[in-house]
Order: sequence, then structure tokens, then C-alpha cells
Amino acid sequence: MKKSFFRVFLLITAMAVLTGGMLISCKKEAPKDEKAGAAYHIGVVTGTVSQSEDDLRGAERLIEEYGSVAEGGMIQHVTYPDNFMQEMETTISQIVGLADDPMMKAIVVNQAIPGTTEGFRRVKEKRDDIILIAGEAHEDPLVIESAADLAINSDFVSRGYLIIDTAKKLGVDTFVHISFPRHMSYETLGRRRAIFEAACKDLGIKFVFETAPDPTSDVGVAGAQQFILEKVPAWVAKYGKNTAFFCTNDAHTEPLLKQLIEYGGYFIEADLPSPLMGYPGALGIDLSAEKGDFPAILAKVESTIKDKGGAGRFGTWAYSYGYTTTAALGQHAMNVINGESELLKMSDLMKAYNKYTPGAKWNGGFYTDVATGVRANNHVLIYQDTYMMGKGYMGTPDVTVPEKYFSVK
Amino acid sequence: MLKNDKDNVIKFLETNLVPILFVIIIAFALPLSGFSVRYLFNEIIVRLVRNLFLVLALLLPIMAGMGLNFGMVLGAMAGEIGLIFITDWNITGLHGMFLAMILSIPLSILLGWMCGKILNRAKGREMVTSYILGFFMNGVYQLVVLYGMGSVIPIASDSIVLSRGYGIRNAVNLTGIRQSLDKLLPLKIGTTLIPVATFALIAVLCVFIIWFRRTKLGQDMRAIGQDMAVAEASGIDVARTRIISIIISTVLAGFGMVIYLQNIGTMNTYNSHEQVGMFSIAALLVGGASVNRAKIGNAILGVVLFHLMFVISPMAGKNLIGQAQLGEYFRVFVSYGVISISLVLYAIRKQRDKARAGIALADAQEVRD
Amino acid sequence: MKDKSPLLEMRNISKDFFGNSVLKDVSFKLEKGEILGLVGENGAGKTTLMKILFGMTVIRDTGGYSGEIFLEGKPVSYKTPFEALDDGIGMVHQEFSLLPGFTAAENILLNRESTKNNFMTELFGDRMKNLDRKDMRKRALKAIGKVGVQLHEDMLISDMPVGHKQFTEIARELEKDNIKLLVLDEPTAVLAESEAEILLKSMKKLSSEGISIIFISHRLREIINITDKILILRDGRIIQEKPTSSTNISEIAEAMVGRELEVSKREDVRVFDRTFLSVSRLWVNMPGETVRDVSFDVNEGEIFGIGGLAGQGKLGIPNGIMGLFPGGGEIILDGKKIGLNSPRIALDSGMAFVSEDRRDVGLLLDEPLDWNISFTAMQVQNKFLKPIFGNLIKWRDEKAIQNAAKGFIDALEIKCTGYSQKAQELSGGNQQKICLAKAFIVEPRVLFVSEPTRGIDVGAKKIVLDTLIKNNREKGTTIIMISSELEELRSVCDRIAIVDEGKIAGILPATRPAADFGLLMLGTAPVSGGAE
Amino acid sequence: MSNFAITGNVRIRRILIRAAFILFMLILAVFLFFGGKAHTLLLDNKTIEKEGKIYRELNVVEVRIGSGKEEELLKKDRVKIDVSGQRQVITVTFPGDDGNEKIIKKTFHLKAGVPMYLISIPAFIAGADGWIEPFEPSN
Repeated sequence: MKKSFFRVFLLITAMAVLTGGMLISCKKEAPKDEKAGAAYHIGVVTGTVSQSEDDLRGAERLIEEYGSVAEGGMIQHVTYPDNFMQEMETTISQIVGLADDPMMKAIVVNQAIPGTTEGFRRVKEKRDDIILIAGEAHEDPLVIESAADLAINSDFVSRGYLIIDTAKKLGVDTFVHISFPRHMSYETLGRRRAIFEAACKDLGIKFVFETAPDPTSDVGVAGAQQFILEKVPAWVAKYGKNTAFFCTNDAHTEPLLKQLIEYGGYFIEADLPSPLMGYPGALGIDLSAEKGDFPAILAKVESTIKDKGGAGRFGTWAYSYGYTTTAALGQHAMNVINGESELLKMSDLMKAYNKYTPGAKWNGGFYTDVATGVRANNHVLIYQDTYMMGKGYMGTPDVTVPEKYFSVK
Repeated sequence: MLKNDKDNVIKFLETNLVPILFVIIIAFALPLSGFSVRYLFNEIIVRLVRNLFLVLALLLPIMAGMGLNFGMVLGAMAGEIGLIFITDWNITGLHGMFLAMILSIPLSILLGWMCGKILNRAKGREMVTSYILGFFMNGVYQLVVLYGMGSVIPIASDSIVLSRGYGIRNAVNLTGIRQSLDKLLPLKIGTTLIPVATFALIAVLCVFIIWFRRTKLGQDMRAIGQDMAVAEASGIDVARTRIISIIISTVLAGFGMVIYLQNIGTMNTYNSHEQVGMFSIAALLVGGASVNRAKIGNAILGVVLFHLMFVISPMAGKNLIGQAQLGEYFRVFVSYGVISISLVLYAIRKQRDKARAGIALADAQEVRD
Repeated sequence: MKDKSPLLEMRNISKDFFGNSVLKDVSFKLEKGEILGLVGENGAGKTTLMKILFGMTVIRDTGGYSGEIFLEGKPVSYKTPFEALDDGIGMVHQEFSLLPGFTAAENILLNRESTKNNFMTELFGDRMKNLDRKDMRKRALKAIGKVGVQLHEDMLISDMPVGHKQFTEIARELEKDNIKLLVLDEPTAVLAESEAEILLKSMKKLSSEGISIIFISHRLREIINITDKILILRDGRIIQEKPTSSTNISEIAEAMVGRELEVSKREDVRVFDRTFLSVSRLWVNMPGETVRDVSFDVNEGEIFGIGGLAGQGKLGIPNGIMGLFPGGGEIILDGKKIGLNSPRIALDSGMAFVSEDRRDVGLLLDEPLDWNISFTAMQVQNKFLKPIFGNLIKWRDEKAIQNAAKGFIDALEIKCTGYSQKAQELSGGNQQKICLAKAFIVEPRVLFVSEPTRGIDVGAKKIVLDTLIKNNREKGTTIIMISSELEELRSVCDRIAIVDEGKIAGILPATRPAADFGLLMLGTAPVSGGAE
Repeated sequence: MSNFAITGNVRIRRILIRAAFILFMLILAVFLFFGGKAHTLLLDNKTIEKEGKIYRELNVVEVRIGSGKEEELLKKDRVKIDVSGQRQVITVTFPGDDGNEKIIKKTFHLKAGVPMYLISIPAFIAGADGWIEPFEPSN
């Protein structure tokens, strides 16, 4: 009995391996000729449509331009799991798996969810020639800096000042920050709030903190949105129409915008600014025809806002941060490999970003650890020019952020 | 005789349908994924190092007839709490790893004892009870770690406490003990690093399990696993023995989690343990084990097959369908689908075994002719 | 002094379960080395008596017992079976309590394994001791030797033939070195003749070594051959206590069945000329009622009885034929072969079944009576359905259902408030009548009725049985009735088959004396001749 | 029959052995705690003033802690190193006044309660007392 067990098992395994092997050999031969076109490959890891659509569209943009590896192009695009917090193993092996391709020269992960650092470490151990770039790092700055060759985050420090500064320029006298305890326990969000508060004080704007329900709690997304819908008119009445609102949660953004258009008040930019963030839902417009074409999207959103009397009160980044970051980091990696750019040179990085955001300017700086005062040379914080609907770019990249805000905690 | 051979083959196919199914799917997905043998070999080694200890922790309760111990999640939590402490105290290297293991023991014993007590009240429904218990304890764990740590339980390190002063951060970086065991006795085969020390530790566990089976306690567990009533009638303290089996499993799961995380190097404080139970159990089932029968071989085969599937299916799916995210969906579909199949097959097999008694009856009749 | 007192004495033992008396004033003595045969029908009180002796918790949970037990002159009252075991009383149960995945040796020494110390015992206690396989093998072999059989100690129980399992169980009891009294509950029931022979021989040997044995069996021949004394229980009382030498099989059989004086109520012997249902080589895998190899023919219009002791397989026959439990063999109804393992096929071919399991299988307890009565007919035969829109939709014909229900309520004298009463509100007897009505309404060609009078009172019994006869006589329905009560079968049936160990032990006309059936039930070959 | 009755002697022996085992685990835990305790060392190559004395920064200096990687510090550099264990050896290689390489090796102890130390290389080379000091990150 025991023997027959092994005999049958061996037989099946052997058969399986044989068929597998045959398929491998067949497959290996075919694409070789096509591949000749691409000199090297770039690996891109993003979330799926259900997790973070913009990131994924950025990767598709790259594929459109440079072709996918399967078709002899340069871009090898994979996704990390939807429930990435639980399935870290898969994230790691997805990243490490890219390094298995001998032609792989750079890996871009956007967003760099937990597990990216470990994936990068493992790639480094084997292939230290691969350039590793983390977009919108979730892990602690010091952690991701230790493994990535270049890490990018949205500049929560500068924006902490610039959003208030922009509001001031628009004549706002009160700034309402809507969030909840869980978000305030995030290092970046908590610190940005502190900077908001300090900047408001310095610029003479009243800072108000309002709490809204956490959509991941028992009230759910619907309950949290309902709360915002009901609360905003009261807030506008209480603080006046010269009030700018800001919320940290994506789910809150849509009802907030909807009510602000109706009842008045300002919205400088979202936590993760994009013309697609909140606006399509709040305005009830269909943007499927404009998919991926951000100038067109912006134009449509802007005209709708103007029609509804919101000109000059609603802002965003003209190009989605997630979309641009995926595409720009891929482009930047290529520039570096081609010898056209230097990896850690800010102007070269901006060159890549600007390619995908014609008209919008970017700025940024290196990340400085508040605790030790050490400036990381491979961690860049960036931000895009704020675009106010009906008003145009606000020129935030040209504003100098006073030094003191970099040490606010 | 011929009939007998045929029966054996059918029986073999039936009992090993899941691993065979996996081998076949992998055989087709492997070339599609386009990964090199070297990478896959490396990946299998890594997965074995990470997961095998956890999977082996499941064996004892199965032996004691308590089914698949979803309650191992409790042990994983205990291991994580040990890791939080050593990270806070900044204990690094092997020292830190073993200290985390020692710290997890009392907690594992407590949680295991509690779990065992509850499962004794839910005889026959152990699996679903332990599954729900895992959820329940996850809530308690979150309460302790998110609110208790830093306020009631002193945590000093800024790098793991949220800046609000209490609660542990979402992700704890385990650089201090990262791969400290794996790299203790490195052996390089080609480009693949074989973590000899970790394998040695796993081997020790295997030896322990084999040895344990031969002890009086092991014998009692086997007896209970086969028939609780008979064991009870012979004077074995069934309730106590079952609790002991769960405690041992929980403690081992705690160790396993420490080994798992020292390999990964980052701990998702609130999520790392969540899937550990599910994936370990899935791996064991894929290895051909069933709810009442599992061997060390099943664990090893299971880890290899299950994780190989996890490694290759996203790429295979992508190459098959042409879109990256569909690869991810394909992975989820295939992996979880096969787990469901293996559970369903188990139920069918159980029914089939019942029917076999009838077939034996019919056979007995024929022989007499 | 001590030598004078018997090994075991039970004095004036009485026991009732919630007012239902099962043992009345039972007293007996058992000497050292004596073999006592304990016989009686199912429910005579044998098992309860032994449960009392062993201090099974079920006895205490149901209010304890009255009377005294003496072991070697000392009064004892065990609270758990383990106390009895410690005093050297061992029992081999009818159902095997063996672990299928363990070897014979492991089972024999279950929880009494030989162990060796190792360093872990100092830390984690004695249960971390290693098993001493060598010593265990030795001890097991010794115990097997006591039984006097060839039994491989390393053989898995699941690979063993039934007989070997039985020997393993006995060896387990004998392995205890203080064993004084061995209770064997139907040990030969599962054994082949040659195996039984070996067992009986070893029992003799044990008794000569001074071990007393209480031997419970329904194989009277074995009882006669081996015992020193025979105790016959009926309805909780000792009917007869005699040395074996002064009695014989038929005396025992009569004492057991206890109705030797009753004259058969059936005078008419009906003659049939056409075989209607032919069952051959039927096996059914029904837990506890396994049917092994059953063949019989039933004539058209006959009432055919199937009797036998509980657990011998008589219930498995209708359940198997009706497809409720997996089975095999050949069923030919009116010249047509009927497939097995599908209740639907069985119903479609015109067979109906009134199950012994009224509450679980027979009735929809939460539904009204008319719905209960008409349900099967509607499902299987599309009765009581009005076609609407040219057969597109079928509508329940409430009126017809209610009329039919009313008819049966009257005919069967069902005591109820009306056809809309819920089935669960009726008494057991009336529920049984509903079950019959439900079967009658489909007008079956063959009707299986299983334990129709179980759990209902005497008056209701008569009505139920009369109803069956009436249906048989008026509609000509062929009825196969399965019952544990021989008298009931004899009063209704034309012929009666007795099932023993999953096989037909014999088929006799109902007019034969009760003792003949009793002997068949007890596994004794049918007595020759005596046709009346 | 296996005999599981535990006589008094055995019981006492077992209690002792178990107590010893638990004690051993505790001692092991303490040993692991101190042996694995990690400290952060900030190697600083800046001009500092201590008790009135000025220690000048070096143009280039190589520092190694234990058997770790050799760190090259240029002027005004501050490097962060993580070490584990309380007993550490520091090896500093620098060009001496005569142009030849000089090596200074020294063993030092770290306190378990202090997570971070600042080591001033210029002070170390000069043999000043306060070359190693606990460092409080400026939070």
C-alpha cells in the first residue's frame, strides 16, 4: 500500500513536470526574437483597480508608451494583493519575483505598502544592480530609506504650510480640519495637522478641529458620509462662508465637496489630490470617456464647478498624484539607466514628473528626520502646484516654506 | 488481486486528490509564469523556512482529534507580543529572537488553556469554535496593543509607539532580529541561501513530534483522536489531554510566528497573525492532510505546493490573461478555490468511507458464492 | 468465613426509570469460578442489571437503585465503572469499545501501557514517559494466551475480522491481573461457529482458574453447553434460576418468551398463488441494523411479518428496500426489477413505507393533518393538484385534500380537533394512524410498516393492527410488517420471517407455536417438523 | 500495570527540578536581555569643546566597532551605528602627526538603560574622559 502510494505519486509528479517542462521549452523559444527590441526591463508594482486605480492607470500609461515585457516591451507590471496588510508574503515575493528576470534593471513600487522594504532588501541581496524606487511609502521613513534607492512621499510638511498659505491668499479666515483618532495616530497625518495649526496661528487664521466618524468603524462608509452631509451646512453657518475645509479621509471628501458647492466655503485640496478625488461623485459627472486624460478631466470638472458657482473656491492637483508618481518614477528610472539623469538629483526627478504633467509645476525637498535632524538624501517629499478651479495654478512651488515648520511636531 | 490493486489506486487518488490537483495546476502554471528554476527553488526554501514551523504546530491537535486548530492564531499573537517587547527593549539578534520566544510561552500557555477549555465545551465543533475564538481574541489583542501598550504596559521606544503616546504602530520594523536565525549558519547553493540553523530548529520540532507520539501522553492523544468515548471509558482524562494538546500547539505556534517574522523582517502589528491560521491550515490540507489525519510529510509537501502556487499564480495569471491585476485575482481564485475543494473533498471522502462499509458488505456476499 | 461467601451476590435489586419499573426484586448468587448464563428477551432487564453492578452513571442519574450488592461478602456500591474495574470486575460490551487505528496490543493495554522514564518526566510529569513497546508486546501476548487464541498483537483493529476484535476485548479484560469476574455481553453474536467454539473453550479454562463469568447470550445452545447455572429474566423479574444440568433448551425458550400458553389467534390459513415481491441477496448498511444477506418472497395480498431481536437487521430490510440507507441486491416487484438506493424509485414503483421513526421521517410535525396525509401523494403521484392555465401551474386542491383527510380521520378513528390540527399535538397512537393514512392515500401495491405499535397504548395498538388488516382485506394491499413483538406479528401476519444476524433464520407460518419463533430468534437451528 | 503513584521523594525531587528549570529559563531570559540589548552609537567627527579644551575634528578617520563594518568619517560627519551587547570594542584608525597610520583600540561598557551614546572621535583620540556620553535625541 505504502509502496503503491509512492509509485503513483511519483508517476503523477513526473507526468506533471514533463508536461510543464515541455510547455516551458515551447514558451521560452517563441518570445526570444521579439524581446530583442528592449535593452532592459522595468518592473512596476501597483495595487489593483479596487485598491488604488490611479496607481494602476499610471502603470498602464507606461505600458502604452514602452510596451509590456510579454509583448517585447520594457514594462513588467504586477500587482500586490488587495488585502496587503495580511498577505505581506505575497507582496514580498511579487517584488522579489521581478528580480528573477536577468534583464530587470529597476523596480518601482507605488504605493510602497508594508513589505516593500523587505522585498527591496531581498532584491538587494541578490541583484544590487537593480534600482529600487518606492512611491508613496507607507512604512516609516527611516525604514524605507534603509532599503530603497529612492523613496517618494507627498510632502506633508510643506503642504502643511502651503495649504494654509493658499487659503490666506484666497481670503479665508477660518480653517476646519476634519478627521478622527485613528488617522491622527498616523505619524504623517498627525504631524501635518500640527503644522496646519502652527501656520494658521502665524498667518492669522482660526484653526478648528472637527471630528467625524471613522468609515472603517461600525458606522461604515455610508454612516460617515451621512454625518458629513448633515454636518457641513451647520459648520458653514457656524464658521461663515470664508472658511476652508480639509479632511484626511477619502470617503469624507465626496460628501464634503457636494455640500460645500451648495452651501459655500472653500476646499483648497484633498489629502491625496486629484481631479478624480471626490469631484466626479460630488458633481455627478461621468468621466469614463476621459479615462486617463487628465487635462480633459480637469476641464470637465472645472466647467461643472463654474456652472455651479464654485469658481475660485475649489482646488486640486491638476494631475493625479498616484497616476503621475507611477508613471514618473518609471520614466525617471529609465532616464537614470540610460544615463540621462542622476537618480538622486532633484531636477532630474522633476523632469520625469513634468513629462506627465504638462503645465503643472512640482516642487519638493529631501526628508529630514525630526528626532535626529538627519537629512536623508534618498527620500524625497514632493508636491504639485495647487490648481484652483476657475482661477488656475496658485504657484505654490514658488512659495518658500519657512524653515521653522520643518521642525514642528 | 487485480481488483485489489485497482481499489488501492482509486483509494490513493481519493485520499491524495488535493495534492495531485495542485501538482497538475502548478505544472501548467509553472511554464506560464516564466520564472527561473533558481528563483523558484530559492522561493520554496524561503517559504519552508517561514511557514513550516507554523504548519507543524497544527499536528498535535489533529492527532488528538480536535481537527484543524484555527486557534493557533492565539499563539501567533503571543509570539507577536513577545516581539513587540524585545523591539521595545531593543534586544537584537538571536538573543532577541529567543527572548521573544520565551516571553511568548506564558502567554501562549494561558491562551491555549483558555482555548482548550472552551473547545472542550464545544466537542465536535472544534474547528468553527476555534476559528471564531481567533476573531474574538483578535479583538482583545487589538485592545491590548492599541490601547494598553504605552499606557498600562510601559513601552518606551518611540519607533514603535504611536506619537500620541500609547498604542503600537501599524508596522513594527524588526531589523534587530531580521533573519538572525536564518543567517546563523548560512549555506550557499548556487545563489540560494539555505538557512541551515532554521532548518535545524524545524528538524528538532519534527523529532519532538515523532518522539512525542511515542510517549504516554502522545498515545493518549492518539486514543482520544480515534474515539473519545473509548478513551474516556479506559480512564484517560480526555478533557485535560485535549487542553494539553491545544496548549502545546499554541506554544509552538508562538515560536513559529517568531520564526516567521524574523524571516520577514517587518511585522504588521494588527494583521500579521490574521492570515497565519488560514494559510497554515490551507497548506496542510494541500499537503494531503485531512481533518483527522496529518503527518509531517503532509506539512512539508503542503508548504511547498501551496506557496509555490502563491508564487507563480499571479505571474501565470498575468501572462495568461495579459493584465497584471487579473493575475492577482487569478491567484486568489485558484488558491482559495483549491482550499474550498479540499474541504469539500474531505466531506465527500468521509461519506464515501461510510459507503465503503456497505461495499464491504456486498463484497462479503460475493465471496461466499 | 470469607471462603463461604459467594464471589458476587445481588440481593433484591429493583430499578425504575421515572416510574417505569425495569427490574423487580432480582436476587442471585455467583460462586467463584462459576459461569452464570443470563438470558432474556430484549428489554427484559439484563443490561440494566449489569449497569447497576458496574455503577454506570446513568443509573445514578436516573435515581439510583434499591437493593444490595456484595462482592466476596463485602457490600459494594460503585459510583463509576472504574471503581468496579479496580475491584476486579471486567466487562466486554456488545458494542466494541476498541480503537480501530490501534494495534491489538495497544488496545489491550489502553491506558495501562508499560512506560519508561526519560528526562522529560521530571519536568512535565509521568505522562511524558516513553512507551515500552517491548514490554507491552509481552504483556499483550500473555493476555492473548489466556484467551487461548491465535491473535497477532501488532495487527490493527481495523484490519481484523470481527471475531478477533471480540478476542481483543476479552484479552483486555484478562490483562488486568486482579480480574475476578468477567461479564460477557453477547460475546458470540459476532463470531463464526469455530471462533465461538474457541471462546467457549477459553471461558471454561478461565473458570477453572477461578474467574467467575456472567455470560449474556441468546444462543441457548451455548448457554446450555457452558454455563453452570442459568438465570432467566423476563419483564424485570427472575422467571427461572436453575442449574444448567436440570433444564433444556425448549424450557428456557418458553420461559423467556413466556407466552407458551397463549393460543395463536389465527385460525385461518390463507393460501396465495402469486409471488408479488421477490427480494434476493439484499444487503443494507444501516448502522445498528445491518442486513447481510436476505432473500424472501412475498405473495400478492399477503401480510408478511418480519421479526427478530433488536439490532439483528430486521429494520434494515424495509429501510434498505425503500432506499433510505445504502444497500444492494435484487428487488423484483410484479416481475419488474426495482432499483435500490433511491426513495423516489421505490415510491414510484408503488411501494410505501411507514417508518419506525415517526417523528423524524414520518411526519411534518408543524403542519396540519390534511397536509401531512396528502403530502406524499401530492409529491409522488400528483394527486390533489388542479392544473391551471393548461397544466402550466398546478394548484393545490384544498377541498379534495380536506375531504380525503376527513375520510381517514373517521375511518381510522383519529382523535383530533379536525384536519387543521398540527401533527405534533396528537398522541403517539394517533400520530401513527396519520402515518398509516398517509401511506394508504397513495394506494400502494406494497406497504412496509415498521414497528407500527411502538410506543402506543394497548387500545390504539388494536386499532392500528385492525386498520392494517382491514386495508389488506378490502383493498388487497400486500403488507410487510416489521415488529419486535412476536405476538403482534402472529396475530396479523400470514407468514413470519425471523431475522438473525442480518440474515433470515427461517420463515414459518404464523400458526406455528411461539416457541418455534423464539428458537429461531435465539440463533438455534429451527426445530424439526412440528407443522400444525 | 504501570504504576503512576508518585512517592514523596519523587515529588520533592520533581518540584526541585521544575523550580530549577523555571529559574534556568528566567536566568536565560535575563542573559538574553542583556546580551542582546542593542545600543545606538553616534560616531561624531566634529570639533567640540569639553571642559575648556578644544578637540579638533579630523579630516578623515576610520572607525570600527567590534567586528562590524569599518566606517570612514570625513570632517563634520556623524554616523549612526547599531550594536548589540554591553561590552564593545572600538578601533580607530587615523593618520598620526607623523603621517603614519595610528590605531587605537579600546574596550568599553554600555549601560542597559541608555539606548543611545554619542562618541566623539576627536576626544577619543585625545584620550579625554568624556569621549563617550549618553545621547538624548532631541524630541
